[in-house]
Amino acid sequence: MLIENSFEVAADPDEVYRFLQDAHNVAACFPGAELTEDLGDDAYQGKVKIKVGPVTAAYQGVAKVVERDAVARTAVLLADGKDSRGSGTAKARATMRVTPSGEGANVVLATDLTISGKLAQFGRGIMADVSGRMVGELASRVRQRIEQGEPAAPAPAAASVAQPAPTAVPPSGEPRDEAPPMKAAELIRIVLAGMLERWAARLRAPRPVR
Amino acid sequence: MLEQATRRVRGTVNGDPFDEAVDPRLTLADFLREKLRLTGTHLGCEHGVCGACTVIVDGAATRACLMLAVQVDGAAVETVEGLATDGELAPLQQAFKRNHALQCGFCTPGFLMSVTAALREDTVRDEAQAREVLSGNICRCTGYTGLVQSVLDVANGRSDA
Amino acid sequence: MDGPMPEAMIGARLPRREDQRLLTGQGRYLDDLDLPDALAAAFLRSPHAHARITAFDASEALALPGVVAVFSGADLMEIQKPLAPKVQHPQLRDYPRLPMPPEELHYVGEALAVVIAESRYIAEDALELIDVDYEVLPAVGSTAAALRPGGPLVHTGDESNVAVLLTQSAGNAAEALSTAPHTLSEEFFVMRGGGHSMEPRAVAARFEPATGQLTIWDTTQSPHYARQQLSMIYEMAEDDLRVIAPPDVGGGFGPKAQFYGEEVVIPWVAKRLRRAVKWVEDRQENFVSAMMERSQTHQVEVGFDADGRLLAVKDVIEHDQGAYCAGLQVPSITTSTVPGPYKVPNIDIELRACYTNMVPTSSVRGAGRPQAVFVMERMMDRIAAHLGLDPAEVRRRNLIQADEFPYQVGIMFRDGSPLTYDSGNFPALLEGAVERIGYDEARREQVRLREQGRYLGIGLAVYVEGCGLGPYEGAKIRLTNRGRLLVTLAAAGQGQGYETIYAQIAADGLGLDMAYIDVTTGDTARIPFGQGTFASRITATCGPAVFEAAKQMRARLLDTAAVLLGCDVSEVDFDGNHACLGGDREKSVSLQQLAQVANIGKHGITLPRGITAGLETASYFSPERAAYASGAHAALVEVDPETGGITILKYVIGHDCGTVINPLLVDGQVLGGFAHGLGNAMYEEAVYDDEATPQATSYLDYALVSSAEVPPVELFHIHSSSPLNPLGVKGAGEGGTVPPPAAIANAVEDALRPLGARVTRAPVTPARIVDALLAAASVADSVAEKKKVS
Amino acid sequence: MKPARFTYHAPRELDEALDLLRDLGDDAKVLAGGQSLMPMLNFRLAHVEHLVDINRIGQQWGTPAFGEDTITIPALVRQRQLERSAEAARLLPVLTEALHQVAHPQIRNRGTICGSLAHADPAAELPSVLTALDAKFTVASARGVRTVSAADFFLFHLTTALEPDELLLEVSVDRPGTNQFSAFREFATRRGDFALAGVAAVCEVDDGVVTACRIAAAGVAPTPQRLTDAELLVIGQPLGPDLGAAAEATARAQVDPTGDIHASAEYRARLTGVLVKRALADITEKAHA
Repeated sequence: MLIENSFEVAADPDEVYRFLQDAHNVAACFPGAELTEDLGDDAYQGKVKIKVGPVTAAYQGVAKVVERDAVARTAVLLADGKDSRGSGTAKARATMRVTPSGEGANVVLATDLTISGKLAQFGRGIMADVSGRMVGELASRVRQRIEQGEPAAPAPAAASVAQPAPTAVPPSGEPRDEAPPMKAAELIRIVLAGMLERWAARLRAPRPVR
Repeated sequence: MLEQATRRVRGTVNGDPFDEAVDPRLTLADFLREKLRLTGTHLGCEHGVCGACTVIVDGAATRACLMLAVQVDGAAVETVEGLATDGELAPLQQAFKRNHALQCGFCTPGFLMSVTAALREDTVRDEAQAREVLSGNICRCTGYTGLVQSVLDVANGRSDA
Repeated sequence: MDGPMPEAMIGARLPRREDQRLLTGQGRYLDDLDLPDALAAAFLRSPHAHARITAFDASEALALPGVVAVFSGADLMEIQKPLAPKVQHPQLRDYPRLPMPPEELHYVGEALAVVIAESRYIAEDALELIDVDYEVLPAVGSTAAALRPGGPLVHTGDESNVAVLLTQSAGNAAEALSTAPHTLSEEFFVMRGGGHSMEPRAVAARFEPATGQLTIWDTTQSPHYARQQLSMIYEMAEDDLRVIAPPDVGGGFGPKAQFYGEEVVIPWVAKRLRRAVKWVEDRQENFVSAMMERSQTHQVEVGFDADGRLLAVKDVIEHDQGAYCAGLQVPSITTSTVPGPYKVPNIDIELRACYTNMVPTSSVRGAGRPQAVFVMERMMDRIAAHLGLDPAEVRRRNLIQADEFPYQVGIMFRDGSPLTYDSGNFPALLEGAVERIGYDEARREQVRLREQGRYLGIGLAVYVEGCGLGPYEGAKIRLTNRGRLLVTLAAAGQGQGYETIYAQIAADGLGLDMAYIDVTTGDTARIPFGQGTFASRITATCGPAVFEAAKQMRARLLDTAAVLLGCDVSEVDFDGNHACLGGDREKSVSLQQLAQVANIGKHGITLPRGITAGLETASYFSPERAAYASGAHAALVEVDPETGGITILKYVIGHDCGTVINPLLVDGQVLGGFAHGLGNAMYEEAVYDDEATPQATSYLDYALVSSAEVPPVELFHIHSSSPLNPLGVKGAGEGGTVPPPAAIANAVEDALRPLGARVTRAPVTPARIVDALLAAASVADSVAEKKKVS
Repeated sequence: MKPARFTYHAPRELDEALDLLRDLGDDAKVLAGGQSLMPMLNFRLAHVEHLVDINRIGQQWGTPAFGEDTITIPALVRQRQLERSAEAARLLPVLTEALHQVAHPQIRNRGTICGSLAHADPAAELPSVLTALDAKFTVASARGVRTVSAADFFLFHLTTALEPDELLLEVSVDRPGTNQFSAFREFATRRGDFALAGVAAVCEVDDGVVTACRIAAAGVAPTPQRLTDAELLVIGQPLGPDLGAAAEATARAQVDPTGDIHASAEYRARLTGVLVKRALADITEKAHA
């Protein structure tokens, strides 16, 4: 399934490209992703957890930039993983293209997402919606990170044990709701630090049960 | 069977008490079939659509594949094995036979239990209602004609051959 | 010698003997059999439509408590032998179908490993712990993709995806089409659909080391076929293999007539482990691994004169074989079914059967016929519309007449004989259906309702169904030591009521009451030879065999009784379970006594003079060629153009299967077949996406009809006896399934004719109806153009 | 198709259930009627560490309350129970009409209203009906109780505002006045199937004029979708065929469904419009009766 997203970024196109051609930066923006190991050669091992209600799938695999063209400012990231319960695989091939746009840059993110196995065998279009939201969120996170001017996220030490990808947690202090369609974060529910606290604040005058 | 902590389940099936220790994940259908060896309850889809596993739990027609055995603790379960008395077929069973409402017979217990529960709840007046009563079970063999007639026969108290 | 019979049982409307146990939960389906300490099996299945296994690690699964063994395909190389296609052709490019491929997998759902565990729950736990690495390969998700030049290959290293190219022809269709006053062409597509017996497949096996015998319980429709295959693969004597189709099998419908890798793996594993092993397919597996059918694309062209008389039919058929060729029966039946009940002087049918990365196809109730009938009957309606004639009238003008039998169509049937219709009365079927549907009044009502913006449609479909295929089927009858007649069939039933029907036939052959007759089926240890239940063949092959064996047994019984009674055989007849002299019960011998004398005997004592030992008879019937059942369906529907919803207002079925053994059961077969056909007409779609991933893998996405969807049917019969067997019978199991897609599609297009919607695909669903209406609205001009050209 | 292992809990009190959910968090899943969850467990699409079966938390959670101001449906009210309630049929016909079309009686015997809402399948009937009824979702956890509106409750396919430690304790709607008329329309391929689209409409009608209106669609978005454009168009207008036709076009334009193997996006959008028209016609008929 090919899903295209494009967005404007108030940043220098070359800066944007530099950010995008680093596999770690982009892979870490994938919703529910955790990078677990730097394999070197700009390849990272990681996990992606998809959770739609009670339906869960956890994919383990490798993300790697497989093509780069600094002149055309395009890069292709390939992320390929298999379900930890052996019931399928997920593969994302994200083609990123940066073009100058006014003062800033335009990014086109074309993601070809292929999921096989049980999750892919639904006739109802749930996975199409899920895929669309996942890729949409990937795009919004990429944009968010670029706009925050963050350099490439620090790569985890090689062979380190799983740590939540830095980008999976919104920078502290930033209200979650301000990020572009961040309701999406609820959807593929990433474990967000501080979520409970926020909820507690939103609770209306709690009353005891019975 | 090597399983995790079992739970005790007590209740009745067709009036007979049972008292068994079960794995919590064991479905009611597998419990009836494997633990109690009441194999008349069949598994056709295990996702609640075909209705072959329908049994009556505390008076309500229920998919035995969508209930856990631990959930019938304290319940009265009725299965197809309990419909006939001393080898004498119940009127619904007789109607099924008379009207050729079964072929391979695999779905039949589910139909019998669904209709038995439905006829206890409501009267069926016409063909449309009979079809409604039957619509939660799938039969691949008969085309439903004999089933519809059987429901109407029993609803109207007809029992001639 | 045949004395006056009691009441004839053939033709009697009797309830079934099987019902008592099935109604009380005492049926014995495979999963109900008591196999003490049997282990449970679960198969690991490919999540990919096309992939190579690059690594396989079951260590974690094996470490799980309760797991007894895990075998990958590579662990069972001794049984990795190709499962032969059931129907072959010299030109078939067969690609070996291995029981559990060790290297390359070719469809989602193909088994690559099996777990044996203490319970199915644990076995499924273990499946999740097996670690497999796959190299995913490009997959083929349609016949169009398969035939596209330069596209991916279904089997790596193969030269193309074509399985076989075949042609059937009569006359000169090309020339006839080029000179015909009118021609019309269209492309039709019929969707994949499954058998969906309510009981999925199952196999259990137990090995007896003491005797070296392997006993296999199998839900198969063809136990003898399974034994033959296993005997070759295992390199075991057939007598050391006993294949039993349990007394109760929860539906077959074709997929269970095929032979699968699981049937090879389970008994072998039971033998290796020296433990009973049972595998019961669950519905999730059934959706991706039981064979399917139907999927075909037809490019058809018809030539006809100004009166609507057919001059030529040309049809190019793309048939989806799936990942392997399990047999060519389906496409070959399609090729010979296209002309149907019509006189077609010039026929040219081209078959392109190709491989795809989907579960293999084989026969499903109807077996290649619904597709052909859909195409031909849709074109009959198109001819009528083109010429402004009534669709019923166009059919009348083309039907083979009742006095034209035997009728040679000019092409070959799949049994290897020239397609020759044995008997029938197609005009009577059509007129009966037309009259009962209230055709003329419905046409008037159609006009009236159109003025109110309501859309009524009438659909007709007439068909001929080759059935009763060879090579043979057999039966044995034995007087048991307890004085009962035991009829033993090789055929295995799946709900057809064999225990009743064959007792009826035997009763007439024996001249004995059914009460003394038992029937047993489907066990290779009880009868040496058999073919199986498929292709609506059993009544027409096994029926005559039972009848003949029964007549022989009658003669043997009466001969024996005459000797014991000291009279001429002509003076003896049965009264109840006694053979009586001159109708006198006082001067009689019981069946039990006959068994005592001729079968049990007295150890070491010479038989009475004139008694022949062993009261057992056997008969095998081999039909000279296929018989042809036929029928006509008529549907009256209303279509809601806003939702695309179809309401069936009335449905009539005219059916002709020759002599009827038990009308109650024949009606059941026809009406059940109709419900399946209605599913193919309106609901069932085994959708695969472009990557060949199945999209309808549960009953939430694959809709089987319930009582709410199936309308009441008015069913009538005519009886054109077949001259090809002594009972005059033909097959009845599939006829109901064959024409509904055609009848419904015809009715829907008829209803929407003023709006120009065209139905070219089965099933016809609400969404596609609305899509067709939108397309018609937007391309009204080009449709008009097309009409002008043709 | 056997469920994977889980630890089973059958609390006898609500507080016990909430404590369990607090302690187990994301590893727990609530089991009510189980008619959606059990198939997912059987398919092994869902894996849960802990199953918290709330069926034994007490009778009081199994009885609907038809109060003077509010109608409350607690967690263990079965669908079949409410379907057969004469009071529900009189007060909330849209709900009764929808319940008749939820799967089959055998499923409704066990399935709960709240369970279906918490499962949040956007193609299911009840989420759209309770959205059109502007229901309040009372959500409990060991931390306390909060109320969530329908608009905030449904977030995506199978995803709600419920936190892992929370339970949908009850759903409530305002007791309708005599001027409220409602209707549910859906079109499914087969009896009992998920609808290709469904529409729940609730109108207040005074002197033949619609004074308030809520319309929610099922099966055309990742959540039940309020058809606000159609609502605005309808409010202030007299009921009648013209209104239906206008609402049809508006509704069709507002939805942006996903196409799938059952129906194209275009079809679903059109169908939504048709169903809005028909639901309004039902309401017109009821209002004139």
